Amino acid sequence: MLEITPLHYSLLSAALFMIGVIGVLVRRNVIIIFMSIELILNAVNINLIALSDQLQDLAGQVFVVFVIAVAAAEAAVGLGIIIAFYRNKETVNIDEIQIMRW
Amino acid sequence: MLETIVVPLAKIVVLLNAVLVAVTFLVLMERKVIAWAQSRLGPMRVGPYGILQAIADPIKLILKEDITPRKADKYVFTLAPIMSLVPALVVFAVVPFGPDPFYYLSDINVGLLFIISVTSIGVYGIILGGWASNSKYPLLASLRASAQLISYEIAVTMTLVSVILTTGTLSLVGIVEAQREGGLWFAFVQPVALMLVFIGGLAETNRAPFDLPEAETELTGGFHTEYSGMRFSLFFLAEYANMIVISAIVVIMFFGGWLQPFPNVPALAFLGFVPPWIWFIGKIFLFLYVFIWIRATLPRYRYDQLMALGWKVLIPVAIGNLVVTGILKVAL
Amino acid sequence: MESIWLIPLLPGIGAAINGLVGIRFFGKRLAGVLASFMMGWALWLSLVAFWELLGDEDRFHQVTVASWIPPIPLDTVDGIGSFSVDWSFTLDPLSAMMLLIVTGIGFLIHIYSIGYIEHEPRGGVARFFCYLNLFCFFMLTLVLGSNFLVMFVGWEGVGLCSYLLIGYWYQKKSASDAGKKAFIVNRIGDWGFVLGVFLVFFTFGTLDFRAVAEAASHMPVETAAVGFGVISAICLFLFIGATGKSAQIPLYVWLPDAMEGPTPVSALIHAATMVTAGVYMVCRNAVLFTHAPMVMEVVAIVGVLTALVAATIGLVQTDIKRVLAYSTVSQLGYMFLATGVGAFGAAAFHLMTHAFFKALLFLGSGSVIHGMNEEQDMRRMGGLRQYMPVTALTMAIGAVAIAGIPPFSGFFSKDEILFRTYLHHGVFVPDKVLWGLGVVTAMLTAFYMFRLINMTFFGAYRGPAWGHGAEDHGHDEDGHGHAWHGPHESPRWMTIPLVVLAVGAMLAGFVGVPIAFEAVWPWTATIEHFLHPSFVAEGAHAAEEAHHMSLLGELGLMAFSVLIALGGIWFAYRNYVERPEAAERLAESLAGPHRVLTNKYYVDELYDATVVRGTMGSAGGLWTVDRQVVDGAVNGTGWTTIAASWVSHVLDKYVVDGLVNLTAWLCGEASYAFRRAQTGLIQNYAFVTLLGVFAFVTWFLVAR
Amino acid sequence: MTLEAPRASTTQFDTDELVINMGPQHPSTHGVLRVVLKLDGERVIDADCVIGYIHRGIEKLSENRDWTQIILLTDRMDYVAAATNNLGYCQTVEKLMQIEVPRRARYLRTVLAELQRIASHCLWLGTHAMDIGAMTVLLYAFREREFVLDLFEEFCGARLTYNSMRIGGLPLDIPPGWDKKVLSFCDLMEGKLNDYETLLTNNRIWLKRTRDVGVISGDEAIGLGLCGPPLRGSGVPRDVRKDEPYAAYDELEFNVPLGTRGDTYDRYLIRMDEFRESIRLVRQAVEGIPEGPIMGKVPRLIKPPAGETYHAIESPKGELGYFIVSDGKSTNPYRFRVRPPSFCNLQGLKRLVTGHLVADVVALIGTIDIVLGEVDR
Amino acid sequence: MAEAIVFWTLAVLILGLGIAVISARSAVHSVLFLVVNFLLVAVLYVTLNAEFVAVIQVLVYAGGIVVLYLFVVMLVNLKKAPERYADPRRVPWTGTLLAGAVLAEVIAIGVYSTVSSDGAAATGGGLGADTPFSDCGSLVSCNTEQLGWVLYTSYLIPFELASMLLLVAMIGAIVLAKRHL
Repeated sequence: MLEITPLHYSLLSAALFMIGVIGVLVRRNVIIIFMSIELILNAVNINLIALSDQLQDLAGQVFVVFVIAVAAAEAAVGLGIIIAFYRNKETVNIDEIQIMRW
Repeated sequence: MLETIVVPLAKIVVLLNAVLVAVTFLVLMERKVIAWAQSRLGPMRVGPYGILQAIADPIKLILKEDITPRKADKYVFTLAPIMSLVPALVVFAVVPFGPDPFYYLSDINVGLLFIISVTSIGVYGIILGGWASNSKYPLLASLRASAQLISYEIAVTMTLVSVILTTGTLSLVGIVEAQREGGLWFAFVQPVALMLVFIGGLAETNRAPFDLPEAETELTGGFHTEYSGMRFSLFFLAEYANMIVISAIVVIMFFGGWLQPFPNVPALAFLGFVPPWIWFIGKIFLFLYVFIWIRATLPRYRYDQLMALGWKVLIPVAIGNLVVTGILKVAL
Repeated sequence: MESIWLIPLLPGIGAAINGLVGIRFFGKRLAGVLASFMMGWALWLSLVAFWELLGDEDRFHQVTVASWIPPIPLDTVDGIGSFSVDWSFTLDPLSAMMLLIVTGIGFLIHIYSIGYIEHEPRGGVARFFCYLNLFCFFMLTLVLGSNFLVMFVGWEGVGLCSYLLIGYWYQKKSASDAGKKAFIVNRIGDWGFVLGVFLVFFTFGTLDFRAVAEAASHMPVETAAVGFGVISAICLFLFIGATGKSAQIPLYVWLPDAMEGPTPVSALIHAATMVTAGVYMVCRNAVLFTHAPMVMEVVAIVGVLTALVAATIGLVQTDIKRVLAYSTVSQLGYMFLATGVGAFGAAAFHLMTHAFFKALLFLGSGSVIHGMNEEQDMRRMGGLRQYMPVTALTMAIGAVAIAGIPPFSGFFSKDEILFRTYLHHGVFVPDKVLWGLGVVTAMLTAFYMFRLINMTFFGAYRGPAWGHGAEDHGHDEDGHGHAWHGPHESPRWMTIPLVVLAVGAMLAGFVGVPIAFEAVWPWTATIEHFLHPSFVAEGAHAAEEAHHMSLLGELGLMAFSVLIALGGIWFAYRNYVERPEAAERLAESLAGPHRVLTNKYYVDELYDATVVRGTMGSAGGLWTVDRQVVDGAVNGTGWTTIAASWVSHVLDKYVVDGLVNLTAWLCGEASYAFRRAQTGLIQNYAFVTLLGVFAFVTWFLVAR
Repeated sequence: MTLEAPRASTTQFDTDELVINMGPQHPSTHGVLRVVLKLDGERVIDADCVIGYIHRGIEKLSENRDWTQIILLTDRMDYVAAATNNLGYCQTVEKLMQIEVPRRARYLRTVLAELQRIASHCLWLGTHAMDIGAMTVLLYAFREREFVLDLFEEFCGARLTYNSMRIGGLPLDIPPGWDKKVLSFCDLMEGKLNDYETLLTNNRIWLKRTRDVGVISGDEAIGLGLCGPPLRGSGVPRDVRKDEPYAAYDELEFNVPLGTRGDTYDRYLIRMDEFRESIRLVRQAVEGIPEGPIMGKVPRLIKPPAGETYHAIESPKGELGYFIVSDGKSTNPYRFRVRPPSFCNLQGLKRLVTGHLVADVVALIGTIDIVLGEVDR
Repeated sequence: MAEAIVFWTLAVLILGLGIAVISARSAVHSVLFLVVNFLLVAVLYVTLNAEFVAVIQVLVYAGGIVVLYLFVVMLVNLKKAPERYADPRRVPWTGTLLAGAVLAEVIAIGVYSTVSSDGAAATGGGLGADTPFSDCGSLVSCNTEQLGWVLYTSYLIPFELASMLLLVAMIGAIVLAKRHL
């Protein structure tokens, strides 16, 4: 318990990841689902940073930078879609966004 | 124990108190300076020449009834002023008041980025304050304010990058040291950057002529319309603390921080008898004076003009400045 | 000398500033002063470079600024060669001389233009100076370029600028037409030039002038006995290019029309610099040309014919600028005559003196036109001497110089050409015929130049009246808002360049005093000695051909040509000053030839009838073929296709569609069973993904 | 801004209209004006002015007051320009009764009217600049307005509601030395005007906020019935002082400044020029005050003959007209009607603000220079 | 010791706030929890000697992306509760259970690998390798400059691609969100 190994960080990351996954599965508000995805990305980042420190390799930090860039892009486009959708349908409930099946 | 906990704690206490007291007197200074500009006297009743007004104002604000609108989101409503003030104060953790470690709390190697990132948190206070009030005008004003802050933050950050490019360090102490070694304040090396940061700073602190978020003749008080008493005074404190922060950034980046003017000119060495922290604070107050002076002089921009200025003028100029700096850096 | 690349760049920068910023924002004076300043700076650098060159033993300096085309393998006659081109500039005596001419005269003309162009609208002024500077940029690139391709950049660039400047008043149809004409005619020449360049690379594997000359000097001279070889072909192609740029037969027709442009442009581009580019190019490739004597002969013949034809046309023209234009064509003919007889030095020398006096004459005519409120017809002038004394005096100096009266500059250069022609032994043409034609041309030159001077400055004033109640001559249409108060001297901006150029026209000849005067003037043939290194290959030893003749004979020739010139002058004086009516009587008595000459030998009509009509006619024919045959075939195909497709349609509709529909129907029926899996709920899909993860992790856990 | 978007129907997806109330308690509506703005984002697509918050029934009240008492009521209409209101009323009654006003009185009336114009324009300048955010000008302009009020106080004893004229002349002659003070005020005011212009005229932000904002063409301005500076700003040369001279204006020299573009900046420039013209008029009038009586021959009992008349003057805000009907029998008017310039100019607000941003609305309310006391009466 | 205290405190707070994010009723509260969560993650990065990334996390995530979320939450300010309608076919609780199961398995794998692998090097630096964390001053840690070098040399092309991605996203977002193009 007292000595913190990379495993601790990895498990923390896994737990946070699963919280994000649960958020994605459970919530119906699209915006909160997006936030859950951000949580997932953060979980991955924790893992990357911890292992970067462990392996003394900067690649991990570099990847975190890229993940943040991707997250920014994803948020911009995703939220743009939400706004556009909301203008037309006046809802952000994901269960009401299903007319494109079949 | 003494070195790691007691001394820093003492410094923190001193610093926070100093900042908060400085803010109260800054308000008095603003009232006085504007009054003189408008051929008035300003506050004269409380204490000699109204000096104690600086004490009376906070006391009044603290003692006032703290009203929470019934339909407001209570937690967020309470949290917003705190989220606004805390970043403004946290920034002072890396502001160096003098050359020795005695004068600052910490000198981290990403100091400038730290300041930029922490101030970017301050926008939450404004948005949440406007939203939690559950009222039209504050919400409009808060959206405006946050759009304004984010827009000008881009320009300011880009400009600061060009300064970082000339120094090669993100540490604030390092930046000042670079100016001492160069013998020249960066105001002379990067005059365009200075103008950009200063204008951007005016906009980021919501000061005239960019005081749209609180344009009382247009949106009746801006995002803190529904606030009163202590919570309002926290917003108030945050705004003035931010002014001090911006002044401090400008002074550190462009006016040599605690350095005396032209530190390498032997003929001016006699200026060294003034302690560095006095130089620093003096310069900060000079800039605060300029802030107030501008407020007394200029009309206000319209919102679209303000955004156009930010996006169509400041950001392109900042990028241009960055490119030119980069080219010169490589070429020289 | 390291910074010679700056010389073309400076006017280039000026052009960029004037073009990008000036047209919108600059005042008239600012645009002009900026452009002139850039030219002045370039002139200063040129002078410095020239001074340094004089101190250089090699008389050769090459600066490579950057690589342009990286090495590319390309076929040559010797197998695969490496095609690479650098942005490199050469300073040698020839280019140095051209450099001084271009920057010096260019600078003066820029200054002159400030005065000339001041009545234009503001943006127009900046546009004008932008073009003018751009022209200087390209011209200097052309002059300094050390290989064919860099020269070609300048070559095309000056063509472009010439087009832009001729069409400067683009609202005027005649101006824009003239610009297009110049551009198109030049393209024909460029075709030859480009072919020449291709052939040069194919033959020598390089495009660098010095390397080409070096290689060519080791090849045999292609005399008539050897036959028409590759060097002759190269030279012929290059010469076609030169005829286009330098307005020689048969491509000279654009130059007179180019006079639609502003007069400073005519002076700079169409008299002093651009049109001499062809001569310069031939001189630059002197080694190649000396290896192709037959082509040299062609050059000489074309040159002398051009000189004669243009001079005869010039006799009867009444437009002051057209006279000068034909005179330019004629003088260029002289230059080609000189190159054709192998006197490259004389050609370059005449190029230089011509630049002085022809620029002077053009600027003088510009001053006259300016003073006469845009009047160009000499019949409406006369007696202007008293109104514009400076112009009259300087133009007279120019006319004397071009007529070849000693000691003015034209005498020395023209005499040198005639002398060398006299000594020349032709391949096809009998000896002395070229010389004879040259002498006739010299006389005609003297005559028409003094006809111009006399009609313009002497005699009675024949122009429109001015002042109150003056007859309106339609001059108000030209958009100059100011009232005309009669002929007047031009402003300082314009007269000072005139004076400077007049001094040049007087004195420039002294750098090339003939050897015959050795006794009285010790510094003979300076310029030829100076230029000589440019005309021989590097390795070749500098063996100057000795052109010896008895001193008396040489002096006799000179005296003869001077007499001829004086004869022309006298004739002009008799006809246009003493008895003005004599000229008309002469014209009436020779009505036929006069009409032919007035119509410029009907060359334009000829070209129109053959080339233009031919092109149009063939285009019409092709169009007819296209419409009847090709379209017919297409339409026929179309009908066939429609018929075939109907058959196909029936087949498609019942057989193919039937199959497809059946498949689709089967799929549709089957999908009812499966479509329940598609809930449209993204979270269910995510759940399935998670299921996969679960399976994978379980497998991982169990398998480990 | 999707706040409380009232939706007409679900088929219209893209309309995000927001209705907000500006006023009646808003710092920059110059009183109790309420403007109902319909916004598309920040752009105004419609505006309705709701007025009447301080309606006091002055017109009806006047029908039950005798002719002299009405002067008091006119003070309360445009309360920042009371003297011109008095002037207009008195001249209308004089016209009805065909009373000759002595020349000295006419000159003094001119002085008072023009001083009043300076005071009114000072108030306009201060508040207009304040609306656009230039707070210092407000205090400067009010400082100078105080000097005018001092002059009025010395003349008639009141600082706001002067009651300074009488039918047939003036109640009092000027105190000794008053004219000197007026002249010295004129000198002072000229210097101060340069101060204002230094702060505003060439200020980039001021230009950005006013240039091309609220452009209205001359024809349109006439069509909307605008008057005064908003009309002249669009280049229509209409000034009652010039066109139908009254008081002493036909004997004095002055220019009528005109705008070219018809935008807010032009209206600003015109008013700044009017300051100067007023100073010029005051100087001329004070220097030319003739000797003589200050009251004409007025019957003891004012009872105009039966008839009706309309008379207009150029108040600081525009054309101020009075329409009065007398039945010739009673001692009070049969019908009393005012054509207030503020009210007429306010009708142009909807046209001016449509298509502009919310922030421009305050600039435009400022530029038409209304006083709600006059609008509502 | 101190490290353990910091880690466990942070871990508990991060997980707690994560749960708060996904369970908060109001989207605004959710955003607030998310911000605080990100700030704490940034602190975690600092303890892992990645100051630069920590600051970037605050600047970009907390100061930029989440503000965007807040904006959208406010623009999409619904009068009716956004989650009122639930499709009967959705499987939230099964999903939650499954996610929990996966987490349990992962933990099991981690613990198992720690126990079983003595020579951690064999598995390529296995997770349980008991090498203590290095101090500041080594090649990797504390070095913004180093990160810059790596980013602009080895990872230059990915870096440029990321910038292109951001540009494309920016244009896309503008096109999507603008009402009238």
